[in-house]
Amino acid sequence: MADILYFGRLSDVTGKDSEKLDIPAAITDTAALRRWLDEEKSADGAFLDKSVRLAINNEIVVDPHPVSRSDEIAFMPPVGGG
Amino acid sequence: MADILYFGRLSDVTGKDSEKLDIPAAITDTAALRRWLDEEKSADGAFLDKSVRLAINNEIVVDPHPVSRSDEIAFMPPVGGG
Amino acid sequence: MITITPHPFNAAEALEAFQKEARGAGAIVTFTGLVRDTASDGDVTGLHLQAYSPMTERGVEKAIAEARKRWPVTALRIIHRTGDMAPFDPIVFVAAASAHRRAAFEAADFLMDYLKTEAVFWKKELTPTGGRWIEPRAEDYSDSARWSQTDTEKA
Amino acid sequence: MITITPHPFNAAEALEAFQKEARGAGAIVTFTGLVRDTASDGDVTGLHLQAYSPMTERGVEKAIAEARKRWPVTALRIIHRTGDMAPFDPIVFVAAASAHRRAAFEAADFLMDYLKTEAVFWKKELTPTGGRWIEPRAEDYSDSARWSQTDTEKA
Repeated sequence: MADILYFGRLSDVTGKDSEKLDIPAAITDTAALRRWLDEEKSADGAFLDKSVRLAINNEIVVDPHPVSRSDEIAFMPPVGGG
Repeated sequence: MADILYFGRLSDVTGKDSEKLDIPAAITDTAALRRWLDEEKSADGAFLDKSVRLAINNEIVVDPHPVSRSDEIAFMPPVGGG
Repeated sequence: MITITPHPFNAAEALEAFQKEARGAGAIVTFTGLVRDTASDGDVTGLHLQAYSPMTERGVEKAIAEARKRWPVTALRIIHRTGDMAPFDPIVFVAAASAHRRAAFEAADFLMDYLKTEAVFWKKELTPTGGRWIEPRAEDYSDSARWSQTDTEKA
Repeated sequence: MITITPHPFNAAEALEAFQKEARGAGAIVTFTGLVRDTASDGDVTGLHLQAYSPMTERGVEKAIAEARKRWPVTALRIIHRTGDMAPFDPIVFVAAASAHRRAAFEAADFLMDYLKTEAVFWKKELTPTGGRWIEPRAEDYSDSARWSQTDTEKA
């Protein structure tokens, strides 16, 4: 199972901050993962938005990046604290 | 009697922060006052230094400015706090 | 030193402690960011802040190292809240100490620009009608760009 | 608000009080200036500070009015010591509050530049071999000149 984390507006879209998901074997990279999740969550493109970056195991990656079914995968809208 | 105030390095030159002085009747402006005090205090030019401004009754004045024998007269080297 | 915490903190206590840590410095600059009770479009009832550990901490550590490289600071301190906050609660505290004031001002300013635009946080303003995720303003990005412009000019 | 006082003050308490006064502001910047225990030429045993009332207060009031005119600050506070201080004692505390951070940073920075170069104070560093009157450094004057340059550029 992969740990999927939803930050910022994506936690509103999904109604949760994180979940464990069984990623289908056919999904092997981040670009495919975005498309799959956007459909699964009826997210209307929220997962496809280029301003949303992905981090795998706490490192930001550039699409398309390989995903494994045991990764921690975070969806990160534009950051900003303070 | 005039109230004479010595600030900054002039308080070291005179050994005091202020004093009441009977200014000679012949001293009618700030330029003459500087020369007279410099001599009185053996100040070796400290009162003549152009970086030392004068204030009369809490207002900065430009040499030569009339002085009266009942004024409060302050000798002000370059200022700076903080 | 960095603290990223879900617990409330007190800015005055933070300054008190920092002053001890920075003993001998001539200049201390602090920034405190607080939850406002109004936004451009109405009342704010609170703020919700997410971080992503340890990515958040790692980024802030790097920003602190960069500030130390750029300015002769003798101490730096960052406290940043996560979780739920009420209006008037402190969100962030940044302190910089140095012999002279310019370095302390610039290091604190630089760290705040980092925290506003690059630090790994997500911030939601809660309002009577729901809430709104706050992303950096154009002004935040241009403030932040000042520091890289300086690099280019110096290069 | 301005306090020019021969009595010790505590910067953390000043921030605590200012935070109450500035309630509703999103950003608070403070500057604390402290007596250092060393100077370029050796140990410092204390600091002696003279002011000239009411000229000193009048000047600081004008600087505060100028800061209010230039930036949308919601609260400003200046505390400045006079008399005799020991190493590590606070000399000056400046606080500025605003909705957003840039105004608070710039107003505090501006007020410190004023205090360093134009405010009517005289400052003597006491050393084991006597003492030395400290006049503004060239850097203080050039820092201070930044604000009038801005005027010219905007004009």
